[in-house]
Amino acid sequence: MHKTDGDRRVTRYSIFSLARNALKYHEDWPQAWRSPEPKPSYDVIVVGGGGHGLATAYYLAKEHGITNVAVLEKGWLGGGNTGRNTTVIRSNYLWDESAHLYEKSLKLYEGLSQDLNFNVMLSQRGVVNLAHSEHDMRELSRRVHALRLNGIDSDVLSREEVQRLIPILDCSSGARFPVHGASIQRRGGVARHDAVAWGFARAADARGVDIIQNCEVTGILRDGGRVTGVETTRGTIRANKVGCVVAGHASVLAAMAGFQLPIESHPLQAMVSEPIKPVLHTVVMSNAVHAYISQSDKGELVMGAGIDTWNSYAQRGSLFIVEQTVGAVCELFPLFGRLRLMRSWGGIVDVCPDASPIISKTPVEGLYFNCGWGTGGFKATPGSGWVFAHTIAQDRPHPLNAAFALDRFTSGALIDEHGAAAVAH
Amino acid sequence: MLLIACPWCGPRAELEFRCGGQGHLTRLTDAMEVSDAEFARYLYMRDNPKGWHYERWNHVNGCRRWFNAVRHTVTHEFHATYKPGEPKPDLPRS
Amino acid sequence: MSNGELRLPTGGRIDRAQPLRFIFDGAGYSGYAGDTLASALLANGVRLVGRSFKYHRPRGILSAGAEEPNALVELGNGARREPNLRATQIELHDGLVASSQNRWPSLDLDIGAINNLASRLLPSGFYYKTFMWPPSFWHFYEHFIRRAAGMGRAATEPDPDRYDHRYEHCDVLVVGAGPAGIAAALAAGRSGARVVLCDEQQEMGGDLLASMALIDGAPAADWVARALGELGALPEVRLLPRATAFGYYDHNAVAIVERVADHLARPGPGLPRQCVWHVRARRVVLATGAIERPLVFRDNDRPGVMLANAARVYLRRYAVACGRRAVLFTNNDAAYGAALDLRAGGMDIAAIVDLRADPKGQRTEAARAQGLRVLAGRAVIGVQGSKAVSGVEVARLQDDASAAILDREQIACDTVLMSGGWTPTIHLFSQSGGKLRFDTETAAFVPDRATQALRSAGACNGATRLSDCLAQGAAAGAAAAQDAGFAAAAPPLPELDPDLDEAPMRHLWVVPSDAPVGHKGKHFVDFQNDVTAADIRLASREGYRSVEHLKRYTTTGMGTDQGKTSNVAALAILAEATNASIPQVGTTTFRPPYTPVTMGALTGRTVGPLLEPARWTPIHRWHVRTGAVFENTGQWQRARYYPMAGEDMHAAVEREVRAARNLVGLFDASTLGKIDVKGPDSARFLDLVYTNSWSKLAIGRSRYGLMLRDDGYIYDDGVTTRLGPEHFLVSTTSGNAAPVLSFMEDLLQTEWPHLKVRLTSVTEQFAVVTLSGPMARRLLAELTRDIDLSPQAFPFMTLRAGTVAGIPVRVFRVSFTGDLSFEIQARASHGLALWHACLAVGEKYGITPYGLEAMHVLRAEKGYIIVGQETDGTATPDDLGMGAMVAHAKPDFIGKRGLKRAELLRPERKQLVGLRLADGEHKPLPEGAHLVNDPGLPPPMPMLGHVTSSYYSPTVGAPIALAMIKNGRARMGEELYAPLPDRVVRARVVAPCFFDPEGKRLHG
Amino acid sequence: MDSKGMADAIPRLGALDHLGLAARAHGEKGAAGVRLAERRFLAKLNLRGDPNDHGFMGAVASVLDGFEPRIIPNTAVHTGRFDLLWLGPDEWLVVAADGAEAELEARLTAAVAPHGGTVTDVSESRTTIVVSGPNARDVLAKGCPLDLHPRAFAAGACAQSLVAKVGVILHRTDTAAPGEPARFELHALRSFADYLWRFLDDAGQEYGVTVMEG
Ligand SMILES: Cc1cc2nc3c(=O)[nH]c(=O)nc-3n(C[C@H](O)[C@H](O)[C@H](O)COP(=O)(O)OP(=O)(O)OC[C@H]3O[C@@H](n4cnc5c(N)ncnc54)[C@H](O)[C@@H]3O)c2cc1C
Ligand SMILES: NC(=O)c1ccc[n+]([C@@H]2O[C@H](COP(=O)([O-])OP(=O)(O)OC[C@H]3O[C@@H](n4cnc5c(N)ncnc54)[C@H](O)[C@@H]3O)[C@@H](O)[C@H]2O)c1
Ligand SMILES: Cc1cc2nc3c(=O)[nH]c(=O)nc-3n(C[C@H](O)[C@H](O)[C@H](O)COP(=O)(O)O)c2cc1C
Ligand SMILES: [Zn+2]
Repeated sequence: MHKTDGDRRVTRYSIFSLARNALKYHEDWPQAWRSPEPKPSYDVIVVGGGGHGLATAYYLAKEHGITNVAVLEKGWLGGGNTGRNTTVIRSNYLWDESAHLYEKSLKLYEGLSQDLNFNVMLSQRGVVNLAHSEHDMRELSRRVHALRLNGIDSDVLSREEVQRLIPILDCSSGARFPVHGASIQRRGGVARHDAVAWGFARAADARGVDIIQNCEVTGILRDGGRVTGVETTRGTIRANKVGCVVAGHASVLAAMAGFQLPIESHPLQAMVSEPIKPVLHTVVMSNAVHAYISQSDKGELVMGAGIDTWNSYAQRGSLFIVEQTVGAVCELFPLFGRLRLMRSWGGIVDVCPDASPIISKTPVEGLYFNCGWGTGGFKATPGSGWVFAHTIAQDRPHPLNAAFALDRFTSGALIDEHGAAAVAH
Repeated sequence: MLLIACPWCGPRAELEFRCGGQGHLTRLTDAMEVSDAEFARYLYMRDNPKGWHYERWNHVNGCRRWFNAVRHTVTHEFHATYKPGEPKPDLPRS
Repeated sequence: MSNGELRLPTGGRIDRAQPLRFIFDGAGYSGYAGDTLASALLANGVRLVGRSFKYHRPRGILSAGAEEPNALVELGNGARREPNLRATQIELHDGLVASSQNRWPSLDLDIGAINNLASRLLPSGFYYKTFMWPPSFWHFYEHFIRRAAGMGRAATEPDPDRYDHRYEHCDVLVVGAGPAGIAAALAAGRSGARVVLCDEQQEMGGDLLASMALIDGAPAADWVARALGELGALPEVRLLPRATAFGYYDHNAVAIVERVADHLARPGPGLPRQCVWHVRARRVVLATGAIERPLVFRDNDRPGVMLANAARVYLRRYAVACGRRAVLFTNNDAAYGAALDLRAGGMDIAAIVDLRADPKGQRTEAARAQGLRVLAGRAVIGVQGSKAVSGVEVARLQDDASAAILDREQIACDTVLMSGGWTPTIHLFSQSGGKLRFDTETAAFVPDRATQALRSAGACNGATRLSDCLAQGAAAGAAAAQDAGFAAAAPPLPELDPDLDEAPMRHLWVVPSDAPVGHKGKHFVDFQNDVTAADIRLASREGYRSVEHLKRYTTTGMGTDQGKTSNVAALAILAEATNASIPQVGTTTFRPPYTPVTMGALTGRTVGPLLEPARWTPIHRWHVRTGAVFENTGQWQRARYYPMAGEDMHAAVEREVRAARNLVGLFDASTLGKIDVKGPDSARFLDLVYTNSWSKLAIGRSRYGLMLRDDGYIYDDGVTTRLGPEHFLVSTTSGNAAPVLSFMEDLLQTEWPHLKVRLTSVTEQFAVVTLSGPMARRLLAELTRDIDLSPQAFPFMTLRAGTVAGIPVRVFRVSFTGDLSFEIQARASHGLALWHACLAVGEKYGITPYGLEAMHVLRAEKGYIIVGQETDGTATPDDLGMGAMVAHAKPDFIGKRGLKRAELLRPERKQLVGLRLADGEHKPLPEGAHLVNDPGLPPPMPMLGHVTSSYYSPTVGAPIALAMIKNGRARMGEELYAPLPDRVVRARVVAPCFFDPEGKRLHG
Repeated sequence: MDSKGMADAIPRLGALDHLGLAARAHGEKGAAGVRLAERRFLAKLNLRGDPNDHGFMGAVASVLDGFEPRIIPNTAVHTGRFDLLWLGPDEWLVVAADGAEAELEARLTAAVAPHGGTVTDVSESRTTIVVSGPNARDVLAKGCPLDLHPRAFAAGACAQSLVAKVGVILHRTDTAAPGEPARFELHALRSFADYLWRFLDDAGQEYGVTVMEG
């Protein structure tokens, strides 16, 4: 049952292996991933051990047969935005380019637990976007119509249907921002964020990828216009292809390679209430009242906010954003007033002017960037890794990410998703 | 919850302000002559340092004046706030 | 045990003159004013108060404060039900109703306890390893997992209580009112500085309230009372009891939640339930004390196992014995003091089990001298009893502390008091960005370098002795006040008992038992989340070795107590398992809130009607009286339509549109943004911000303008009028009034400071009433004598000043309906009078007020765009057929360069067109519907564009629509299809103007 | 536009008239900790000009009883007839009695225009809510992030800030004479006045609220 490969031992996870290990007091489980010393060189270096970086490495190995890959992570894997996001997954984006990319990701999510042999607890409980005005309804309807023609499930709900679906939501007409209706993507939902990182890490490791934590990239080595490797806190590591997937730190890495990105880093906060017995069974978002919320399988309400307007690399933000978010949640769900906030935290998000990502070659040959996911890239994790692996392996974008190249800022062909991205998620 | 010293009104709560992003950017006067790439740099490429940052703020809920600031993007410490037109202060060491 | 049995006859700080009744799990009990729910339950002999999260193990009260992980209860009923409150922090009041949670059917008999039996199958992270097959079944499994989720239950109705926020500024904020905090506040307060002293407990004094120490020869509590008396009398000192500092933010902003009325059975009128104080302090002194640590031994979670110091607190403050016969289990000296206190209070101390082989020192000696049985070099290797402790098993430790099976001894007891050392309460320090240092001696993280203007003093700073706490507090308080500019001095130390010396502790992070850890019974580290020592070792074995991975994989420290009692032990066990030191392992991040804060308090007063200002026009009153249906547009509430009896929206809108087309309509246009532009460079400035030219606009004339962003896309539009050579009145869309002004100010202040232009918002200075329709002129003529309304004297796009109905006004001949229109601008306070005057005179002309909806239909019939509806931030003037409005010859204007980019010049861009539906289609297309060439294709279908506006047009007698369609202007006459969920609609592309394309009506 | 003459006979609607404050108003102060009043229709002019230009400063003084605009931020001048509030480095608010705006605007404009100054009538844009009483500061602290302690916000101080979700120009108008309670005038945009009033009224309940004549 144990597959051994050097110091790599993999046990397939299942109810049977769990029971078998229970008999041994769980003292025989192997490591989920190794912690190898970095080799002097690799075929591909992926900088950033968040979900996107790990997925990139996994798909490089799985889809392109490139296994001599290192993922370099300055801290602990999954400790960036992957470990601090509110886990909302959906593909209901307005423009065709985004809809197709996020839908690819959602499809991958739908088989991910089995593919990775790690339960990422994808819970397709539905994502509801509330409309509080005629203008909201119009925007939402435009998006739903486009999605349907793109073959992505999406429906408009009337106020009555919303109320039936979410009985504790205040749908009364007396509300300051009364609910007019909503859109719903029933295949949307949440997944366990840490499990996504860990699952990709374990599966990538099993295919031979070296995951190297506590290894910060401090310089990008170039020879003429070509990348040749990276400088790290654990020494120089060579590679002719380097993919940077460092979310909030994208500009820092770009500066190391000598160029600028159309990106600014902002704190984005999220928070959880104390755990309570389940009362909310869908994900609810409201751009106008400005908050979104779901209830985790452990019972906490997971709530998300907007960004602080200033640039920051500190994973913290201002209290009034938390207060504003909590206030919005209480406005939508007035019976939550007596619940209590248990923890709030922040991440550093990389925001593009058009609220769409960059998955692109760069001015430096062999150097690729995948960034700009801002407030909403968790849902894209598998898809982003999948297209980025393709981009790196083939040195050209996959049709799904061709439109997300850096040159769109020069041509002006931006993919403005502010409406669909709206209140950060 | 920053405390921001408006160069005119003095220290005030963050609530009264809005951040306007990178400071000391000036509109291209020769915009029509520059290439698309240069124009894109002006429109979209931004300093986004991990450390001291020259940026601009507007005292929207106060005197409505725009001003410049040097703030650290990790500690959030303000090194200086100053009026438009005043020279860029040197960055503190560290 | 019968009621009240464990309450001592005398002593404590409770008010025996005020007995209180309360209910727990349906049974009635009594307590006293000054009790917490926990002390009252203990006094009544109630031990079992809850069930644990995962295994549903019986749990009792562990602590006496904010760190409590076990004793979580639900308070109240219905709308006021509040889950997960710590019994140790609930102040008792008469009639209080509490119940246990996470158990079914009852606390005593809980079916969920099955999980405890199956616990071998439920180690940390088990869910990641299973429930994967068949793939579609996770939803099914999740259903059951969710059933087990959560602890307490949410209320069932909206929270009826009010909450508050408050801003506070001070020179020195002192958090924590133990000896250190009080000394700090005294030192600072005496200097005249503005001081705030807050403490989360109902009574200030901290540890001194339970202390046997003498200060100045009197009980410590007397010193507290005197100090508080002095502080209370200082005018610039504010004392905030029941106030938890829960967050330390940037630039010395500290958030405090005050429980204003929770302890009152009947709160006074107008009193908020809780208030969040936003304190901005020039200096902060943290004096938050320390939390005692449990020891990790087998079945250390049984009801009756408590922290030693908590037992002392219950005894001294509440006059409650936590049990009759206790075994103390310790690794340090402090427990000896507690043991003596407890014995003095009447508890039977069966033994002190000390992990240290040879404890020496004054405290130990004193205990021995008083005849206490000290079992040195031994450990409690297991606890007997399940719903209550019945005894312990004690054994001598091997030298290497492996398995302990020597000299086993059973000791009967009903209480086990553990003392594993102290963890300084560094949460706020750490939140502030302060760096920590690990002190090996006490195995604790203590403050090292602060990064904000703060100081730590007392036990939170690693001090253990009272003298040190007082001295540090006084010094910190004085220094803080000095920093804030006051002449402060640290007061001299009061007279204290001589300090006792203390012997070193012994750190044994997992106390062995007679079987390998994890094989028999459970060694709990995190009581609330049911994390055991075995779980931590498993996680590290599986590679979750970063402390952050450990936390997330096992959920250690992720409960409502945020690991206050478990943190250090978890780190230490991980460190051992990974052969690292504790500082190498590091701590997880401390985050706000320090203890959970109600969402109501965080929201504050701005809920419901105060959530957001509702802005009304000066004519709003009339709309309300007339029964208008309103629409929220941003903060504005605007009349959408005015239904008459029996009318639905469609009928009302149709009537309003017909009246405005055929007779005369009346519209409240007051919300449009208005910016007064003055100064010699005004025209130059407008030339720069608009695409069109203004320099040659004659005085008294108006022009429609388009404003772009730098990237070339449309930002705003509106009519601007020249009022004088150096004076313009700009109008903006309602929603953009403030942003446009700010955009213009930005340019003026930072890009073109040399331009002499001044901008002032006058949006609210004026009410605007629009008369539109063929009868408008005749009607208006009746109301004005001083304005010549003839088309020759007052042509389209001009302005006249004068009076209407005696009201001084400006009249603009502009139109957004495509009909003859007059926009009348009056001072805001005259708006309603003007409206009434128009209505009165207009009656004979069939005047009909029309709302936003009819206005939309009217303008769509004419093909006028609305920014934000036809445009979405990606439209250029040319896309909208307004290319002619761009004065390319101007040397510069905002957006000029942007327009020249490839994407904006691309053929095939979406362009504004009109749509007419196939004959027989009476229902307008839904706005947002997309159009395709071939509806027969499978998705993803190539889409051509979407409907931006769509209405039934009474004027045309059919549905009309505006749409943005790829290459639309080249498609005139083409048939396109809108595939809707239930049908496909055929539409023909037409020019985007359905009414009076020549503009006869407009100019007439 | 001339607001004089015939217009005097036209009924005017104040920003808070729908609240029926006049009917609720008490002459006596009672035990309430917070007193609220609306001062309707005060004349308010936005004045802009260069404070370094003596000509401009002198021109203003020539119209405003000999007082120059303050150049010290966050302070106001009270001339007896006019209040002159600092709003920004080249911007002030002139407050005068109801009806004074037209004439004042004309006179001020005539005086300052040659020196590049401008005047804009904003009388109708804002109304004025007066908060006074022993708990005036407490009730404001529930919504206003400014430090209103007498050490930080002395008599005569003025500032622009927020109260709850409303932008206000805040002016402390008491003289700090012994025994005289604090008094603040809040100039708020007309359409926000209802919200501001309701907020203050609601937040003041804890101390008791009396409505006063404006
Ligand atoms: C509060 C919050 C809520 C969110 N909610 C949602 C949501 O509900 N739904 C959704 O879809 N998205 C959400 N997001 C966004 C989402 O989390 C991110 O887009 C996504 O996780 C990005 O993944 P990543 O792997 O690119 O980045 P990360 O997970 O941040 O990984 C980047 C990694 O790069 C490492 N790194 C940085 N610099 C270096 C260096 N020099 N050397 C080595 N390593 C380096 C970092 O340590 C980090 O681990 C949210 C984000 C936040 C902060
Ligand atoms: N080894 C030790 O550290 C140790 C052991 C036993 C007793 N003591 C004794 O404990 C005392 C320590 O004095 P001290 O003044 O440092 O601490 P303290 O425990 O006496 O007082 C701390 C106070 O801070 C309050 N507090 C904590 N966090 C708070 C927050 N976030 N917001 C508001 N209030 C908060 C607590 O309610 C408490 O009243 C001394 O008497 C000392 O001898 C120390
Ligand atoms: C979806 C989600 C759920 C969370 N649930 C909890 C929780 O139940 N308890 C808790 O203490 N923290 C919870 N957290 C927050 C983490 O403790 C932590 O704050 C977050 O991952 C950011 O890391 P940091 O605070 O260490 O910087 C949750 C985080 C996420 C993203
Ligand atoms: Zn200012």
